Amino acid sequence: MAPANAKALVGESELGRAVDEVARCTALVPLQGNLFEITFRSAEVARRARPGEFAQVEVDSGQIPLLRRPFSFSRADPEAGTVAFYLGAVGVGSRRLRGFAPGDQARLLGPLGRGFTLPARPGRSALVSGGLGAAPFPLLADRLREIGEQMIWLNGARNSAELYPDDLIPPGISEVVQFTEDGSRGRRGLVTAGLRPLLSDLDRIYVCGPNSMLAAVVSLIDESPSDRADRPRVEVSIEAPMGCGFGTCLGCAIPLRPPTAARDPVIGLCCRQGPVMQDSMLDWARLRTQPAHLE
Amino acid sequence: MAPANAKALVGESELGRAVDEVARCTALVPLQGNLFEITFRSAEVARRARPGEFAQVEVDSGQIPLLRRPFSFSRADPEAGTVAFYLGAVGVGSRRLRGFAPGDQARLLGPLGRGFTLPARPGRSALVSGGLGAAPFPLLADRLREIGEQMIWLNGARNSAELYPDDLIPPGISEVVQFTEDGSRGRRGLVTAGLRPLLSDLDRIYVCGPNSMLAAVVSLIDESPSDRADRPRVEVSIEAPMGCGFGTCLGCAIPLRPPTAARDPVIGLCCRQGPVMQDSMLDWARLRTQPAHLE
Amino acid sequence: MSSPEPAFDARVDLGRGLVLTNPIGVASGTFGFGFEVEALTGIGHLGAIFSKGTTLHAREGNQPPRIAETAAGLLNSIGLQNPGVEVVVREYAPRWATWPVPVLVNVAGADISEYVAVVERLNGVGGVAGLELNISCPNIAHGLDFASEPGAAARCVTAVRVATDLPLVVKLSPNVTDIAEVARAIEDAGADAVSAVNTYVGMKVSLPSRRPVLAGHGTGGLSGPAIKPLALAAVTKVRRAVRIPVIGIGGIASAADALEFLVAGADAIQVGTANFTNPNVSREIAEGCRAYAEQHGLRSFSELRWPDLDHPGSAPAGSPPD
Amino acid sequence: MSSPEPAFDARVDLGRGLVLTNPIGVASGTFGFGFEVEALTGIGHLGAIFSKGTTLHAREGNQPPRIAETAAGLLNSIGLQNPGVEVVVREYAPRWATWPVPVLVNVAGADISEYVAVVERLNGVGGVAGLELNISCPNIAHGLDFASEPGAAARCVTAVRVATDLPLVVKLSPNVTDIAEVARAIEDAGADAVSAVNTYVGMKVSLPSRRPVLAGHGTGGLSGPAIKPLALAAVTKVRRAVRIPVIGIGGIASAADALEFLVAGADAIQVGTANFTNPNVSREIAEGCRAYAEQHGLRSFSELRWPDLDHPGSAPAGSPPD
Ligand SMILES: Cc1cc2nc3c(=O)[nH]c(=O)nc-3n(C[C@H](O)[C@H](O)[C@H](O)COP(=O)(O)OP(=O)(O)OC[C@H]3O[C@@H](n4cnc5c(N)ncnc54)[C@H](O)[C@@H]3O)c2cc1C
Ligand SMILES: Cc1cc2nc3c(=O)[nH]c(=O)nc-3n(C[C@H](O)[C@H](O)[C@H](O)COP(=O)(O)OP(=O)(O)OC[C@H]3O[C@@H](n4cnc5c(N)ncnc54)[C@H](O)[C@@H]3O)c2cc1C
Ligand SMILES: Cc1cc2nc3c(=O)[nH]c(=O)nc-3n(C[C@H](O)[C@H](O)[C@H](O)COP(=O)(O)O)c2cc1C
Ligand SMILES: Cc1cc2nc3c(=O)[nH]c(=O)nc-3n(C[C@H](O)[C@H](O)[C@H](O)COP(=O)(O)O)c2cc1C
Ligand code: FES
Ligand code: FES
Repeated sequence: MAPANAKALVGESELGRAVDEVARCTALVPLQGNLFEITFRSAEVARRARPGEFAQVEVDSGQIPLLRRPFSFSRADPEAGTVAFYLGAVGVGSRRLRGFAPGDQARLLGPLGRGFTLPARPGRSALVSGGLGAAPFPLLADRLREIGEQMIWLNGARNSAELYPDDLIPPGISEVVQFTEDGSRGRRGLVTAGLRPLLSDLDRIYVCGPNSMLAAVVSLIDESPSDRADRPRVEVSIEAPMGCGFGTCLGCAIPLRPPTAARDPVIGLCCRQGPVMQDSMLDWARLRTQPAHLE
Repeated sequence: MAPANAKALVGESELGRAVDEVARCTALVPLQGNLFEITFRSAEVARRARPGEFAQVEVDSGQIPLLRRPFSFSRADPEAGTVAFYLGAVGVGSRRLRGFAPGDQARLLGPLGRGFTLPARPGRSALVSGGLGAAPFPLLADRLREIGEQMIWLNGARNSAELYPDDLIPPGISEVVQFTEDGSRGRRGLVTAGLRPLLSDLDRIYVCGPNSMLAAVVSLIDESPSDRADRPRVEVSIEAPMGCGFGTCLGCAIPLRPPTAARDPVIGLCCRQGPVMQDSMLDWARLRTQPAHLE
Repeated sequence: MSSPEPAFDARVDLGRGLVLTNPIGVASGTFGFGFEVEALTGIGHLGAIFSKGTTLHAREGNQPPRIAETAAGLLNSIGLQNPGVEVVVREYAPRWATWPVPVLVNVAGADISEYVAVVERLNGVGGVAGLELNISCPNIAHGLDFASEPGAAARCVTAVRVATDLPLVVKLSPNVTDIAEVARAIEDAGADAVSAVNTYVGMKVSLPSRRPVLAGHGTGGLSGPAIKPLALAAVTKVRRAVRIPVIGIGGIASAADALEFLVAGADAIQVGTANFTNPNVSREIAEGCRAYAEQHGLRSFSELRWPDLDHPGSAPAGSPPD
Repeated sequence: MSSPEPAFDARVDLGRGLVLTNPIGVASGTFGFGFEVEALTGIGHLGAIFSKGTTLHAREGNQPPRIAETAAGLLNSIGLQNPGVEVVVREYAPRWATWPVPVLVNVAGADISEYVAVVERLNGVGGVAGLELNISCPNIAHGLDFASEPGAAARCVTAVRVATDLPLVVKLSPNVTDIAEVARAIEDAGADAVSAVNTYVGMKVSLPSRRPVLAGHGTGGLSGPAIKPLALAAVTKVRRAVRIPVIGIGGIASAADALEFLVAGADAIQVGTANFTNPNVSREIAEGCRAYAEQHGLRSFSELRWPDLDHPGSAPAGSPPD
């Protein structure tokens, strides 16, 4: 039996669109806490970037850190030829980028992966983010606005220091609701609480955040009584450690829900079949039990 | 038989004078070619630094390059609390330092090693440098001037791009003669040609440059007819790859001239018994045959 | 008539008619089955492609997390995820047959019969230019890898040699006391070339969770610049032990790295982990090596070899570390 | 009366009465005989000092160049330069006797009789708190290190054990197929503890000169952050194989690194190459580990150990790298 992902290995995604470009930093905007937004001039990548896709960013031309880092496009301006990433300085790579100044260079390989599906006809969407998971939503909101989608953004974080700043949120979103677990800004509690009452009115839900938060959102939706036909389409952007970003290392394995009753668990690649996937493709039971040190 | 350096391992040099200090870059002056002078504020090191001694400079707090780099003090201003190094950007460490800006920090461990001997009574000295070997001479010249020494500086290099710049040479040197191998500045040829006619008038010769150049200078002196009593004192600053800089790694081995007729070659440590040594202590035959890739 | 200055010849003869146009290959497991990089940046510059490890049946591989970064290194525990030899033969090989670059299939198995079965399925398949045997696999019968004991290695290679006329490269594990001894056994068993080295067994620990980062037993294989000095020493040992071509692998990320392996005794090299960080790296290396050869007036890369190595079979006592 | 919360206890018992005040030691060959760092920054914070390898007679060591840097690593080929056991006993030990930190003398030899002779000279010498046997030395009689074969290792350790009642740590070489097997043989031969690991055989090549950078055969021992993942895996294997204390060594440069080795099964650790780049590093590590223990309410560092390891003797099959 060939595994479900055998096809993926033969290139079902569009790697031909990706370019490896030397990009020049044009702006670094420090935000609260360890957060920042970094902008690069990278004409070809900017022209091709779609919401939910990512770039592999070379943070050092030396050997530490060895690997490039995956970051979702947070903004893309094809005219200006720029892309922006929204980051937290959480480790060696992101801290290195935090030290960038305009003029500094880095290679960007992208766009990579599968992004969010844009609807054929406008409807109602919820954008649900946890912490740094807000990253891809400004670009997604731009593209949804262009097709006339009605959007609500449930923007959650542990505390106000980790919350995506209101003033960076692009126009055209009918409502932005903030949640913090400690109540230090907006409503106290989890985004799931805000999502529950909206469920029946939504056509689509886009979710991005730590895998545990994605699991919580998907549980909520699954447990909410609804007509199967009515169920909004749910797309989650998931995370996995990435070696290459383009399907050769097999390092970014994620547990897929077996399409058949086959006994063996099925493995997919986050960088080719994801990072954005329909919730129904993933094996949430196994995702939930992933070791905590990945988050 | 205990080797000649057994004593050295029990700390004959003055490690107690060294401090490990976080230093802040105060100036980086680009010179011609890949040359530059970098100044650090490092009050304790500056107060203690003597000519010919060196500091182990941490060029990266990460792991590449792993080791600190040894650089001779080129200037030291105890009042201002600053030390300056004269460098070529030749490899990973020196290129990293070339990218420093005022405000950037690095740890300096120093002063280390044995420096040049300052004479008790003033006399006549020649300072003989090859390429980057000019580094320790500004500080040496300052100290020699203070005691009224009469100095001539034979400043050589392969070409003008590698020559220590005239305008950095401190005052008080009666004559500065430049030599380039290709004749692109000053006299065409090697510093040895300039040294030969001076030999009989000199009390001291201080030499710094690639080990092969030191060997050539020492050969010249050895081969020049002279009264043994008349022979000027010759001190050379030699180079060896350094692991620690303070005598624990035993990596900076240099071949010493056996003090007795013992058959076994004798090994010394550049960082403890050097880097400045009297020419007579070294086994020049073996130094000359060291692999070229060390230079 | 005076003949013209002989031109530079980059070719490498791996035996049984397999002649690479240049010594730069890409390592198994770091280039998939070639299709991703073909789509991204192209493959025409390569001397050879070594496929992801292929087993008789499809394998899901290990549970995540499967990779972790270390100082100048990468740990992996992929678990030989692959679609099985049938998919390789039916779907991949026909596409390889149209490529200008030979593809060698890296073969793995749980026991000798599995190796033989995979190899037999690959015999005569268009697009399959040769085999690379990964014998650092768990030997279910004996508990140790085939690659960690000369006798076991020889048995495995002999069985495969009988089963195929394809050019046969055998890949050495560095996790052994005496790699030279294993290499000699493999040469004697009929391999056309050896490749060295596979990854080094390593572990990364997560202090917050007080356990290894990688799933399962927590160990993985270390690759990348960190292992380059170890791999260079291993290649030198192997070079002194055998007469067949040696393909050097381990931490190669630049043309200078590749040339250093040629100095150390390799006839060809494979670029591994560096493919992940720069999909153009193998092209840059191939071009850089060629430029070096031209600048230095080489007629063949073999001129780079450290002369001390040219005493096959004469392994020196070697002074071990302090 | 309710007894107070038991306090944190950092001590480590290496056996035969040698109890370290904390698990942080410094590795042989990276701290000389202790005098340089004593002069520079002090030694009072250390749990133990392991001296430079000491032989019966003075040794000049190898020709330069002796060290070379690699990616996150250091290669060395010092050649056991040391003044000989006589100088150690007469000049160094009396000074050690005044120190608050136990010094273990690292002992090397060309054959078993040399090991025994050095050890006998050290018996009963004030200031010598114990021995660390470096058995990764060239065994002139058999061509391989004592550390690379369980039988040879056992013979060497047995001979030394008979000759001394000093606490006896035996240092393992990682350049072997099965380090667990060697560790078991050493435990059975009467060692009080094992330390793991010594350096990995490596080589750096100079492309301009088309030969290795290091003199002689060009190989050296690799140390530093590059080997940390390899050493962690080795320590885990050894931990599962023996019941005596395990001292972890390899690339430790921070308190987090040290604690990771404790998670991986070490009872104590040694800081090596990092001493060269920061003479204060062992103090920073000792203080950092203590601070961690307090912040996390540990009563003993052994609480950090990965629970999976607590099955001595039960080495898992282990999935080897791809
Ligand atoms: C497809 C994809 C898209 C991504 N997009 C973004 C993005 O737009 N913005 C962004 O900030 N991150 C994003 N990430 C996560 C990002 O790639 C990692 O945070 C990054 O690799 C960390 O690199 P580092 O070198 O800074 O940290 P490392 O040094 O590699 O890790 C340091 C420590 O931080 C922890 N850590 C890693 N990631 C996170 C995290 N996200 N939050 C908290 N702790 C973490 C690690 O477990 C580790 O303990 C994305 C990941 C994927 C797979
Ligand atoms: C006691 C002592 C004092 C020194 N003082 C000075 C000083 O004041 N100024 C100074 O510039 N250097 C000085 N050096 C030399 C300096 O330490 C080395 O050049 C330095 O370590 C190079 O580090 P890197 O990381 O830049 O080069 P690496 O990356 O370590 O080496 C890169 C390449 O450059 C070559 N190389 C190394 N040193 C030199 C050199 N000096 N010239 C040309 N090529 C070289 C190496 O062989 C190697 O191939 C001193 C050395 C010693 C032992
Ligand atoms: C993610 C990954 C997967 C690998 N898979 C295989 C494999 O399937 N078969 C094999 O023989 N070697 C495999 N290897 C080992 C490489 O082919 C190579 O020997 C090793 O990575 C050392 O080279 P490098 O340092 O250049 O990466 C793999 C290596 C990595 C990093
Ligand atoms: C320069 C140098 C000299 C060494 N000398 C010895 C020695 O004499 N005896 C010994 O047992 N180990 C010796 N070692 C090995 C270290 O003790 C240690 O096992 C090894 O370096 C790994 O630890 P690290 O990565 O922290 O350096 C030496 C290591 C270095 C770098
Ligand atoms: S990151 Fe390499 S396969 Fe997905
Ligand atoms: S540099 Fe370490 S002993 Fe001299």
